[in-house]
Amino acid sequence: MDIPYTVLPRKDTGLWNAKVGIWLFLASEVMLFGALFSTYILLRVNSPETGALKWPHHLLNVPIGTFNTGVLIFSSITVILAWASLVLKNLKAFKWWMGITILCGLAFLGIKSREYYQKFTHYGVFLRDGTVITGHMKNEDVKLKEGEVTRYISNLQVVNGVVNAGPMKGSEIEHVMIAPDAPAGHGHEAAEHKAEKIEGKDIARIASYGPWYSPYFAIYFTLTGLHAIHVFGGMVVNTFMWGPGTKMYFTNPQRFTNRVEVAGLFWHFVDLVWIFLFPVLYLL
Amino acid sequence: MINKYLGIIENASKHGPAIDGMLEAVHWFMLALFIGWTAFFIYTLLRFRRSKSPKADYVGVTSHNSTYAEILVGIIEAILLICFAFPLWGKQVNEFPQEKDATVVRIIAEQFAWNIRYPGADAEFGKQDINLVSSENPLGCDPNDAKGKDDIAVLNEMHVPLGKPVIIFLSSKDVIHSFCVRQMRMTQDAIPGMVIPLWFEPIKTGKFEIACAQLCGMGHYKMRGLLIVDSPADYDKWLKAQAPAGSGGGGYD
Amino acid sequence: MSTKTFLSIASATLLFAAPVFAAGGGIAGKVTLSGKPPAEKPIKFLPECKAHGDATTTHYVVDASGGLANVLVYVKSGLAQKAAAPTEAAVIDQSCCLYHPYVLGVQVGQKLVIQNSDDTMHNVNATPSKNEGFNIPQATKGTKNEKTFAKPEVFVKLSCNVHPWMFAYVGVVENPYFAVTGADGSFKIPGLPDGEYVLAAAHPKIQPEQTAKVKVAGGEVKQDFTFKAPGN
Amino acid sequence: MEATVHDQHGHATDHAHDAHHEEHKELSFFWKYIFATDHKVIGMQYLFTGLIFLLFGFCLMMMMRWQLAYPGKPMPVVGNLVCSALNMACKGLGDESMQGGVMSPAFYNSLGAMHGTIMIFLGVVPLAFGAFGNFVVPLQIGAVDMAFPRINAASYWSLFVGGIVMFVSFFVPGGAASSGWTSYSPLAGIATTGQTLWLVGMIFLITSSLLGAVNFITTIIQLRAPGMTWMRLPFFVWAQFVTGFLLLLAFPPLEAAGVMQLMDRLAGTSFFLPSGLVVTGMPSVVSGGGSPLLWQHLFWFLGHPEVYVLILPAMGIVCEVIACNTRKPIWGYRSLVFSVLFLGFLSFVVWAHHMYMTGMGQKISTFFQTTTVIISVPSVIILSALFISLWGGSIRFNTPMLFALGFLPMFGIGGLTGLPLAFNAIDLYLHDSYYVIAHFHYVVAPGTLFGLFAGIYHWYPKATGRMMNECWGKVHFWGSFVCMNGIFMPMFLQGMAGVGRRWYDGGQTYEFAQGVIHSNVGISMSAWALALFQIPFIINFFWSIRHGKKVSDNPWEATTIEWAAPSPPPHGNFVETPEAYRGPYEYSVPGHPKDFTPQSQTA
Repeated sequence: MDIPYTVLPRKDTGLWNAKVGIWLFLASEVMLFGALFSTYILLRVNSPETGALKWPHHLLNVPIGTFNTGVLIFSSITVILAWASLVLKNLKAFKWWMGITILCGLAFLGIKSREYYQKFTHYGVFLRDGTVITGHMKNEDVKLKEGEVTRYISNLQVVNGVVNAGPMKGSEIEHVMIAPDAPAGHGHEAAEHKAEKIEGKDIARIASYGPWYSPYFAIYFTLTGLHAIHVFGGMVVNTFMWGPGTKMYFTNPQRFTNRVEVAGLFWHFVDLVWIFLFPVLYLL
Repeated sequence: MINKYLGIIENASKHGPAIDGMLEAVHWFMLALFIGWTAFFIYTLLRFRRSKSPKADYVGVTSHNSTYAEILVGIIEAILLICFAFPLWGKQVNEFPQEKDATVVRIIAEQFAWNIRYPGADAEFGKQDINLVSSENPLGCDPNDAKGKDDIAVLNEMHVPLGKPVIIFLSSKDVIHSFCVRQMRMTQDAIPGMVIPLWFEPIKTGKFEIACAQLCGMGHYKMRGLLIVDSPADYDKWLKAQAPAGSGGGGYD
Repeated sequence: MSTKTFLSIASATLLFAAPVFAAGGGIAGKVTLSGKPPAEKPIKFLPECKAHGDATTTHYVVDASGGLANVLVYVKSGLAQKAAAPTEAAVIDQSCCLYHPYVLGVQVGQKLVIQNSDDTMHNVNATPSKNEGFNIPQATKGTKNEKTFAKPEVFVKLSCNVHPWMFAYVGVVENPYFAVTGADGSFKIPGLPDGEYVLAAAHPKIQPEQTAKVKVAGGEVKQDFTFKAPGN
Repeated sequence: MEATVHDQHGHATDHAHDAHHEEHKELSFFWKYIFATDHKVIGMQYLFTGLIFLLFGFCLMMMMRWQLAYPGKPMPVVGNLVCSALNMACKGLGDESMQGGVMSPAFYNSLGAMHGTIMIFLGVVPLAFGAFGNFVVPLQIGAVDMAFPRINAASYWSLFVGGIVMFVSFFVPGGAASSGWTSYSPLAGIATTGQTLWLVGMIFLITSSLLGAVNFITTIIQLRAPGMTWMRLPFFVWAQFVTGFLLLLAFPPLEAAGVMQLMDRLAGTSFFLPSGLVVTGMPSVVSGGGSPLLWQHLFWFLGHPEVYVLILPAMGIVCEVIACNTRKPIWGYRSLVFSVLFLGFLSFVVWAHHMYMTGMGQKISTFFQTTTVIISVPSVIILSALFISLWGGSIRFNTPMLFALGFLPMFGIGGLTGLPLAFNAIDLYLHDSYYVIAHFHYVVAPGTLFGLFAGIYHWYPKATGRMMNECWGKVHFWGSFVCMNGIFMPMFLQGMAGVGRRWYDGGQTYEFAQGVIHSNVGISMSAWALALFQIPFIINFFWSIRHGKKVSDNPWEATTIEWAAPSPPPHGNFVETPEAYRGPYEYSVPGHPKDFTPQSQTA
C-alpha cells in the first residue's frame, strides 16, 4: 500500500501532501500567534497612562534585538540556499547551508537567553503610594522580619516571583536595600552603587522583571518564549535533516528535498513571527 | 399566554412586559415552525413507509414551497431583530435615567455575598481604594473621605422605593458574579476590575430574590440576596433606621 | 451555651495536651485588658441562622474584672526537646453560624477536626501565611474534616464566606504547653518540666503578642499579662 | 528501497520464509492494534476511547442528578465507594468530596466542570471527528489511508494523554477542575491544582485536534479517488471538511488562552486578572492589569465553532443514513453543501452571544445578534433539506434510520429554542437558566448523540462484516428517545421559572424555584433509566462482533464508495483503486434495474 502524492504533486491541486499539510499547520499557527498579538493589543490599550503598570516603551535593548533579527533573517536565506542546493543535487553545499542555519538558530537562542537573564536579575520595588523603584538587589539585601536573611527572593521567584510585603499577613519583610537604576540622562556609574533602604511597611510588592512583573512582561515572555520553543522545534527538525535524515537523500532524493522544503517553510514562518515581534516589543 | 403556560414568573419591572412580549412572540414563532415540521414529518413517515411506497421517487419534491417558507422565516427573524431586539437592548444600555431621579446604589459582589452601598444623605459615595482593603475594611473605603461618612452599607438585603428607577453600579471584588433578579427581568455580570451600570424600574412592592447567575465557586448556589421594593414611606423609614457605615464598609472583622 | 462549650473543649484540650511530662511545675496567671475595647458590631444573621437569636461579634471578650478571654498563652522557647503531637484531635465546631471555640490552640501535627452542626452550608476558608491554606465546603449537618498544620503559626484564621461574620483563630504551636484564657482571663499550663522559658500571650486582634521570661522549678509559677485595648 | 519491495511482495512464497513471517506477525500485534497507523484501527481507538469517556461523563452526570433530586442525602452505595476511592488516592479528599456519601458543593462543581469537558472534548469530538472521520472519510473518498498515517497516530495518542491527565485530575488535592467547562478567570485562576491539570490536559486535546484537522483536510484535498470531484463528495465528507477547518482555526486561540491561564497560575502573570483583585479578603499580590473578558473572548472564539464541530459530523451521518434508507437522493445536495460552508464561516463571528450579559454596548450587541440570527438560516436550510428528502422515499425503518429520524425533531427543538436566546434582551430573563441547559443539550444529546448512534449502527457491518441485532437496537432507540425527552423537556419549564444552572441544591435556596424543583426527581429518574437503556447497546455492540449475522460487503445496498470495499476493509482498503463515476446518492435512478447505483459502478 502506498499513499499517493507523497512525492509528486497531484494534478488538479498542483501540490504534494506534505505541502498542503504544512500550509494548514501554519494557518493554525497564525491563529495561535494572532490570539497572542490580540492579547498584546488589548493589554496595551488597557494599560494605564501613569503608575506602576504604565506600558514601558523602549525598555529592551534595541541593538541586541536588531542583531538577533539580522541573525534570523540571515538564517532564512541560508535555509533557502540549503534547499536550492538539494534541488541542484549538491549534498555537500546543503550540509554547509543547513549547518549555518542551525548555528544561526543557536546564536539566536543564546542571545535571547542572555536577554532573559538580565531581566530576571533586575528588580522593581512597588511602593504603597504607587511609585516604583527599579534596580539591582542581592539576596542579602532583603531583611526579613523574623529570622535571618534567606534566599527568599530567588526561592519565591521559582514559585511565583512575587514577595508578599506591606500590611498583608504574609508580610515578613523588615526592609530591603536596592541599588536604583540611574535616572535617564544622568551618569550611569555614579548612581549605580548607592543602595537605598526601603522599609517593609512602605512596600506593596517586590518582583524581578519576570512575567509576573507587569502585563508588558507577561506578554513579552509569553510571546518570545513561545517563539523560542518554535525556534527550538525548527532546529530539531533542521538538525535531523542535516544529520540522520540525510539517509533518505540516497534512496529517495525528491522526497528528501520535499521534506527540507517543508522544514524550510516552517523556519520561514518562525522568522516571520519574529519580524512582527521585534518592532512590537522593542520599537513601539 | 404561551409564556404563562410554560410557567414564566411574574414580572415586577417596567421594561419587563416588552421582554415578555418578545419572548411570547418568539415562542409562537417557534411553535408554528415546530408544528409545521412535525406535521410534515409524521405525515411523510406514514405515507412513504416501505410497505406503502415500495418504489422511491428519484426526483422528490419539486415545488418551491420550502424556499418560500425559508424566506418567510428569514423575514420574521429580521422583523424580530430590527423591530424588537435592537430597540429593547438600546433602551437598556443607552437610555439611562438621570441619577437625580433615581435610587442610586453601588453593589460589590464577593464570594458569596452582595455588598450593597447607599450614598447616604449627601447622595454621594465615598472614595474606595483597593490599597485600603484589609480584613477590617473589606471594601477599601477611604476613612478620610467626608463624602463616605454617611454612606450606608448593607449585606444581602437591598431596599428600593417604588416609583423610581434604580441605577446600580455593579462591580466585584474577586471573581465574576452575575446580579440576577428574574422578576425584574434583569441580569448583569459583575466583573472584577470593571464597574458596570444597569438600571430597571420596579412597578410592584414586595420581596424579590437576587440570585448569582455566574458560577463563582462552591457557595454559588447560596449567593442569595433580597431585593425589597418598599413604598416610598417604608423605604424612608428603613433608610433612617440604618446606621452609617463610615469607613468600616460593613465588615464584621 | 457557647461559653460552656468553649470552656469544656478548652479544658479537654488542656487535659489531653498535658500528661506526658507530669513531673515538673506549671504556669498560671491572668490576662487583663486595660482600657475600653472598641464596640462590638451586632450581627445581622441570615434567616437560616435565626435560631441563634441576636449576637454581636466577639473580638474582645472582657469580664467585669478586666479579664480578657480568648488569649492564647504558650511556651514559645526554652524547651529542650520537642514533644510528639497528641493523638487526640482538637475540635472546632460550627453551630448556629458561629465557630466554637473562637480561639483554639493546636500543636504542629495534631489533628484538627472541623465539624458542621448546622443545617446550612459553611465553607471553612483557612488563610495561613506559613502553612498550606485550604477552603473546604461543609454543606450538610454532621460533615467533619480533618486537617493538620505543618509549621507553627499564631494565628491561622478560619472564616466562612457565606456568613461573613464567622471567624475562628487557630494558634498552631510547637509543643503541648499552651492554654487559652477562659471567660475570666485566667489560664493554667500544668506539667511543665523545670527550666527557663519564654512565655507568649497572643490575642487575635491586638498586635504584637506579649512575651515574658518565666523560670519553673517545681510548683506553680504566676505570670500575668496585660493588653492595652486599641484606641486607648 | 528494499523495504518497499518487501512490502509489495509481502506474501513470501517459499517455505524458508514462512517461519520468519509468522514471527514477524507475532511482533506486529503491538504495532497493528496499539501503535497502529492504519486509519481504520485508529478510528477504532478513537471510537473506544470516545465511548468510554462518554460513559464516564454520563456517570458523572448521574451522580450530579442524585444530588439535584435529593439534595444533601447520602448517595446509596456509589457515594461511599467514591468516597473511599478518593480517600485512597489522596488522603482526606474523599471526606472533602463525598463524606458519608453526601456530595459537597465543591465536588458538585468539579463534576459539572468535568462532565462538560469530558463530554465535549473527550466524548463527542473523538467520536464524531476522530472515530467516524478516521474510519469513514478515507473509505468514502476512495483513499488507501489518511495522508499522514503517523501524524494520525500521534493525534490519537495526544488525545489519549490528554484524557489520562483529565482523569488523573480527579485524584489530586482539591479534586478536579471546578470552575465550569468554560473555566472563567479569575475563578479558574484561584482554583486548586485540578485546574492546572485541566489546562495541561486541554493543551494535549487541542494538539490532538489540530494534528487531526491538518490530516483530514489534506486527505480530503489530496487523496480523493479519480473522478471524485468536489460535488461528488458525500455530504458527510463535506461536513468533516468544514469541521476540520473549524478545529484548525478556532482551537489555536484557546490554546493561546490556555497557555496564558497556565502562566497566570504558575508564573504569576495577570493576563486575566485585573488590578485590584481581592482574593479571600486580602488584596492579591499579582501585578494586575489584565482582563477577565479577554479569557471569555478567546474561549468563546473556540467555544462557538466547537458547537458546530459537535453537530456537523452528526448532520453528515444523518444525511448518509437518510439517503440510504429512503432509497432516494438527498434533496438539495448543493444547498446543503453551500449551507454547511456558510455555517462554518459564520460560526466564527457569533461567539460573543455567549457574553451578552457582560456589559455589552448597543453596537457590538447589534452585530452579534444579527450574525446569530443569520446563522439560523443555513441551519434551517439543512434541517429542511433533510426533512424534505423524506418525501417520495421508500422508507426503511431500521435502527440507524430510527436514530437518524430521531435526530431531526430533537435537533429541531434544540435549534428552535436557540432563537430566543439569540436575542440580547430576552437573555436578561433567560441567561444562565435551565432553559439554556435544555437548549444546548437538545442539540448535543438527543441531537448529536443520536446521529452518532445512527452512524455506529450504519457502519458496523462495514467495520466487522456483521450486523448488530436489530431488535435490541430498536429497544435502545425507543428507550433512549423517551428518556432523553424525559430529561430535557422539563428543564425548559424549570428554566422558564428562573431556575439557574450550576446550583448545587437544584434551587432549594430560592423561593421562586419551589414550584418546579420537584421535577428534578423525574429528570433524574429519566437519566438513570437512560443508563439502563444503554445496556442493550453495549451488549449488542460486543456480542455482535463475534455472533452478529454475517452480511455481504454492502448490506444496506448503499451507493457511496466505502461499500465497495471488503468488510472489514483490509490494510489499504480497496482491492483495486476505485473510481467515482457519479454523485453520491444515486438511488432509484429511473431506468436502472436496481434501486441503487454505486458511485464506483461504471455504467
